[in-house]
Amino acid sequence: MLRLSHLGKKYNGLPVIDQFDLDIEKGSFSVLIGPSGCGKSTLFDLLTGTIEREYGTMEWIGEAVPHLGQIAAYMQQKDLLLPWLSLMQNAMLPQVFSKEKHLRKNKKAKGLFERFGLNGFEDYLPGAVSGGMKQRCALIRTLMFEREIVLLDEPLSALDAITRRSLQSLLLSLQKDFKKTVLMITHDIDEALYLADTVLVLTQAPMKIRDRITLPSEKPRNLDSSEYIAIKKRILSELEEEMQL
Amino acid sequence: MLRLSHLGKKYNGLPVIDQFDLDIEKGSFSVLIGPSGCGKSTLFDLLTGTIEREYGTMEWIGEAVPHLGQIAAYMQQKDLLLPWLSLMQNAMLPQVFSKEKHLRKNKKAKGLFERFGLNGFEDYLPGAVSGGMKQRCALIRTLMFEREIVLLDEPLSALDAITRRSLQSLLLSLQKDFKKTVLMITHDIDEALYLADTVLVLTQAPMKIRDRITLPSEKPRNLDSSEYIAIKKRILSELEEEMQL
Amino acid sequence: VDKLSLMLDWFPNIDHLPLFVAKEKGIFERHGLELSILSPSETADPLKLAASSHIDLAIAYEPQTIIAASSGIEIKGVGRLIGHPLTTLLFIGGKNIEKPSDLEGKKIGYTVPGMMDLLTDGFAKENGFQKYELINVGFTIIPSLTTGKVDAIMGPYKNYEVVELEQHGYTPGYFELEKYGIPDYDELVFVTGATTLKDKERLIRRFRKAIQEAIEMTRKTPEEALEVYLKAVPEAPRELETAAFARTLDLYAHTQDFSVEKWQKFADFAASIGMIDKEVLVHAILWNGK
Amino acid sequence: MSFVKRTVVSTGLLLLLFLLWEGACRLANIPIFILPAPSRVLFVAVTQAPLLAYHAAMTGIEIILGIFFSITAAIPLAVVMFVYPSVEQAFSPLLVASQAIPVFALAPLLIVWFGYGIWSKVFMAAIIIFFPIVVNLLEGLKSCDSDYRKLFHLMGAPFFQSFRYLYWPWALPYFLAGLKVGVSVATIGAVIGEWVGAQRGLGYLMIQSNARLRVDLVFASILWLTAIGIFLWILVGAIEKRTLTWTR
Amino acid sequence: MSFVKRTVVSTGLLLLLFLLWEGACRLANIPIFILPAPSRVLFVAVTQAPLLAYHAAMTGIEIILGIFFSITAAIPLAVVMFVYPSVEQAFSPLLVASQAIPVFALAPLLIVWFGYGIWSKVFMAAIIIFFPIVVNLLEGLKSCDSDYRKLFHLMGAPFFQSFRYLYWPWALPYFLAGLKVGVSVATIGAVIGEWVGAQRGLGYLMIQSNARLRVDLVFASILWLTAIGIFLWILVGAIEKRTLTWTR
Ligand SMILES: Nc1ncnc2c1ncn2[C@@H]1O[C@H](COP(=O)(O)OP(=O)(O)OP(=O)(O)O)[C@@H](O)[C@H]1O
Ligand SMILES: Nc1ncnc2c1ncn2[C@@H]1O[C@H](COP(=O)(O)OP(=O)(O)OP(=O)(O)O)[C@@H](O)[C@H]1O
Ligand SMILES: [Mg+2]
Ligand SMILES: [Mg+2]
Repeated sequence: MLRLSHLGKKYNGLPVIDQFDLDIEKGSFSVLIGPSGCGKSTLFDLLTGTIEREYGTMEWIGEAVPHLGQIAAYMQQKDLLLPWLSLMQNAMLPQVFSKEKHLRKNKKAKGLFERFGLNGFEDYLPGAVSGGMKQRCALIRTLMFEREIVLLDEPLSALDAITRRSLQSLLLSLQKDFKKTVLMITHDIDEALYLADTVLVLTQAPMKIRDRITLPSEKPRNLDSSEYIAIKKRILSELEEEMQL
Repeated sequence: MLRLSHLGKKYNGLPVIDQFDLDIEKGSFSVLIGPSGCGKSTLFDLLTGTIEREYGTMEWIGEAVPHLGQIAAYMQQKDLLLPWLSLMQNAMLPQVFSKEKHLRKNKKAKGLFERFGLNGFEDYLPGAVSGGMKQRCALIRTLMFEREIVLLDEPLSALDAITRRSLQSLLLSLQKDFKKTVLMITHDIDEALYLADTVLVLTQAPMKIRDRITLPSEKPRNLDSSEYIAIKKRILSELEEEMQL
Repeated sequence: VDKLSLMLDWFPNIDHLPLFVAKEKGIFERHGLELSILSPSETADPLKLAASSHIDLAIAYEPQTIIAASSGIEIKGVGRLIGHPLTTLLFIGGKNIEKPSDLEGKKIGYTVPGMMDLLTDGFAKENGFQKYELINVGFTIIPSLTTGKVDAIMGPYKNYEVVELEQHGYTPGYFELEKYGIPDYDELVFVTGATTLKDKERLIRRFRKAIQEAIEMTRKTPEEALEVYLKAVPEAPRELETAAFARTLDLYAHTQDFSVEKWQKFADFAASIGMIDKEVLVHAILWNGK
Repeated sequence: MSFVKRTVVSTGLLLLLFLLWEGACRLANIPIFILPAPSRVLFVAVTQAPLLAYHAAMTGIEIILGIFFSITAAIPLAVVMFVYPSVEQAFSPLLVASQAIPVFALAPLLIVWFGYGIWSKVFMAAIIIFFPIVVNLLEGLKSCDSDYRKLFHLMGAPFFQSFRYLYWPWALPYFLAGLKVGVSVATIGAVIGEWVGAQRGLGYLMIQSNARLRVDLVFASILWLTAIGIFLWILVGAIEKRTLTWTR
Repeated sequence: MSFVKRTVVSTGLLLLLFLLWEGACRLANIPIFILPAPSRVLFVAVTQAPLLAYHAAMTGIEIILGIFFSITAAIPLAVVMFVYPSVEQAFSPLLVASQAIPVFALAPLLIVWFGYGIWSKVFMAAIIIFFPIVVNLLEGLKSCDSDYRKLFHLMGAPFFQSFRYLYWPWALPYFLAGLKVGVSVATIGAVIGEWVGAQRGLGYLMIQSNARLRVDLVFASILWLTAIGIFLWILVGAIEKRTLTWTR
């Protein structure tokens, strides 16, 4: 279990995240939804130690950890591909740094390229592919980490509906097969409802959890059912309220 | 009227855009939808002369033009904010370069910051705001141009549902009030249906127009009506077919 | 054969001709010596390196040697190459400078700060002029003179820059220091470090013999000596060097033995013009083969 | 590492180096007229402070003027070379040549042009400082991302505005790197300039001391010169900190 | 502008400059020992080619070795200074000092350490080349975007790998700018080095010729030296084109 208590971070004296508490079940898929600029990316940065928190504690499986830097794989909102490496080299970076045997991972990367519709582009430099392709490559790189927690910051925002849907199911199956604990930020409520075990609706900065919606465990889901339409409406109206404050 | 004939662009000998024809009504709102990597951004780059086309011609209001560089305002997929200028300075760049009187534009920018939910962040550097805020700032900058055509490459992809909706209506009113010709790329079919006069569904690279859907002129629209749901299904299935080729 | 290394005071020039004659004509060889000749980066280097035993022999100037001795550097003069001052106060002739007092109110350049400027002061005092402007021209001697930026320069050699001026079509004029109240001194001498002298006394003695023989041979067959030199130093321009040689021939030392009296006179003069702070007793630094 | 701790460590390191040098001088018995021990250099640098300060003031002024003029010349030249590649092609051989010319070849010319005053020294220093600044600035301008360039082109930005808002800030870190090199080599530039025609300045003092075999004074001059260099270096570092605020 | 057109324009510009120089020499009647006309320099550079080539070969080798050693030393030093700011603090004064030392202060020491062979010259050249490379590389490393740094930290990249995949490519344009400055100043570096007791080399030839007022030969040597410099400059430019493929 991942437990955050009283997490906090200020920028220029203004709190962006303040007394933030959160419990996440190991092996669950949680999705964070919140207004733009509310502090979601900042939260992930705190979790991974990318920026230092000012106060608060983190526990992972009952043990206090300074941060999740070495436990979690993190896909940031920017793609952060290295412009001098090809897509394949970029995706294989985590493998370069690990001490495990390579062959298996090589195969894994090739498989992912295929499933992500990037086959044929392995040797392209990031500068020579489209925005969506860069995003997919960054996602592959994140999946190449073999870590227990996966943090995804708007991983599919630049993709068309079909590619997005196919990658959503891929994410689902990866999470199920490998029992990863996934935290994902998205602005797409359908996506949240399709993937999440738990949806966390966040407030404006200073960010708090406004609503915590536990979804039924059936997957894949039929989002056209009235149950989900009701939840979608609820999230939308909550967000709307947030924006009006 | 904007008329493109036989436009073409190859990368490494492979055509990305090939014999592309398109007619756009002056003052209309057209939305391009297509698979990731099909060549949408490349098309916009060709239109603005950001990259050189290999063949084809462009006409604007009956006159052949080399490109739309000086006629169109272009918001690229990357935000391209200058890291050393504050959000307000970034947004005011087009004004710095124009020879018109400034006061009015200054007000306009302030108004846009307000409506985009960026008030209070005028003096922040781009490095100190969230992804969605950067995108909004880039959009403001594009709107600060006073040009007849507006090209928008996924302008709202990083925004939450509510902000996105409010900016959508803003875009609509801007287009209506100032009679701009807008071309916009998006992956969000609802967005397309909400905004567009014409939706252009594109094929995989080499990019062609697969379907051209002219929507009823009523705006704002109720997307829950069966008419729109049918159109949405149609677009989805077309995209799906494209992905399977 | 025994090896000796020697560092010149500057790049090889006509003043060093006897060394090349001795080397090429096998005189060193006959004395059981093999001499390697090196050029320095700067005129003060050879003395420093000799004093610290990094080379065996160095060519130095008498004023420099006295300055070194005064500042406690253990250096020994062991032989002579040029027995009189070459340094002159050079000017372009036909411009109303006939006698030293004509320099009153003129701009006088000098080559080496800390030495030639003091020498100029001494020269002025001896010759009774007071007002003049001193300018450090470094080694841009001919350009400074010919463009009229200075009226005269202290430091050029009478067998060298004088000839160069002539070759560029100017009439040179110069005052020889020893004729205008500055004590006579040995322009170029061989020096060595005190410890080197102890260790290699025998070799150095042989070196003195050899160099004197070479000087004599040069005097006897000057044309041949010049040819030997020009062959050994191919970059030397023939015309200039030939003209310079004619003026140098008489100046090569007639004996390797130092005149303690002459040296002491110059050392006292150096102290009087402030070139050295501590007085020097020259017999302690001169070695005449005993 | 905190600032204080870092300073302590770095001071310790420096001290260690000086001790090694001192030890080497004493143990290997290196004579003072070849390499004076640091203690000796320090002693002279302090006891002769008035003399050194007198000369350093002159050299300092030359350096400042040299830096000023070379920046003034470097920025427009780099910009012109950037805008017109043919000018770059024509001038880069000359620039490289300017680095290959030793003082003595230039000295007569400098004297004819500038006389013996301060300007020949300033020119000499400027020539040396100029080069790293031009090269770095040019490289910096060239490194400007093409997406941004196109954006400015699309915005119809006139060149001066593009320069001000895009190219200059973009090339600034390069420019400052060049300036760091420049202010450091400015020291030797001024010294070299002073070998001809100077009556005052650390370079003058150095040759004078060298001719009189006062090598400790030569090194004390180097110490003072280094102090000027380090001062300017730190200054550029401070400018860097103040202007490149967006990089962190 | 096409490559051909650019070359024509730049050649024209260069020719114009030479004509101006030639004209100035002739009209103002500048004596040959102050500034030889370019026609004269060219004439000597060609007719004395064997002599010049003989000396240039030596200088060329010194330059190459100097560049080699300074790169070899600069990269690790810059990296260590980057990783340990205290080392940077301790060493940057020394670096600045290294640029403030005139040859004559160093020459005796170099002779004591390295003797009269090629190594004292190589060392002198290396000291001069070294500096811009270290400074630029360090600035380049420091300019590395913190988002990427954090990414590598999160990926658990060991330092060597981070260096190879992130820092080095990031700093490469800076390094190459420094190298461009370096190879150009290498020419004067080797020349200055040759003042330390050389028997051969363009620097040696230059002082010799200068002392003998063969100023045309001095300038012919400078011309040859410049040719070496430009060759290296173009080489670095070509390396830049080949390695920085991702910047366009
Ligand atoms: N370096 C910084 N200095 C000051 N304020 C900052 C800095 N970084 C982030 N902020 C502020 O923190 C807030 C939250 O930013 P964050 O990137 O976490 O938002 P977000 O929820 O990820 O938004 P989005 O959905 O748009 O990506 C923003 O208001 C932003 O201005
Ligand atoms: N410089 C380049 N060199 C080679 N191929 C390129 C280059 N730029 C783009 N391409 C190729 O052109 C194709 C179209 O790219 P483009 O950016 O136009 O896609 P897009 O439709 O905007 O996709 P997305 O929705 O992901 O942004 C891609 O397959 C890409 O690999
Ligand atoms: Mg974010
Ligand atoms: Mg795109």
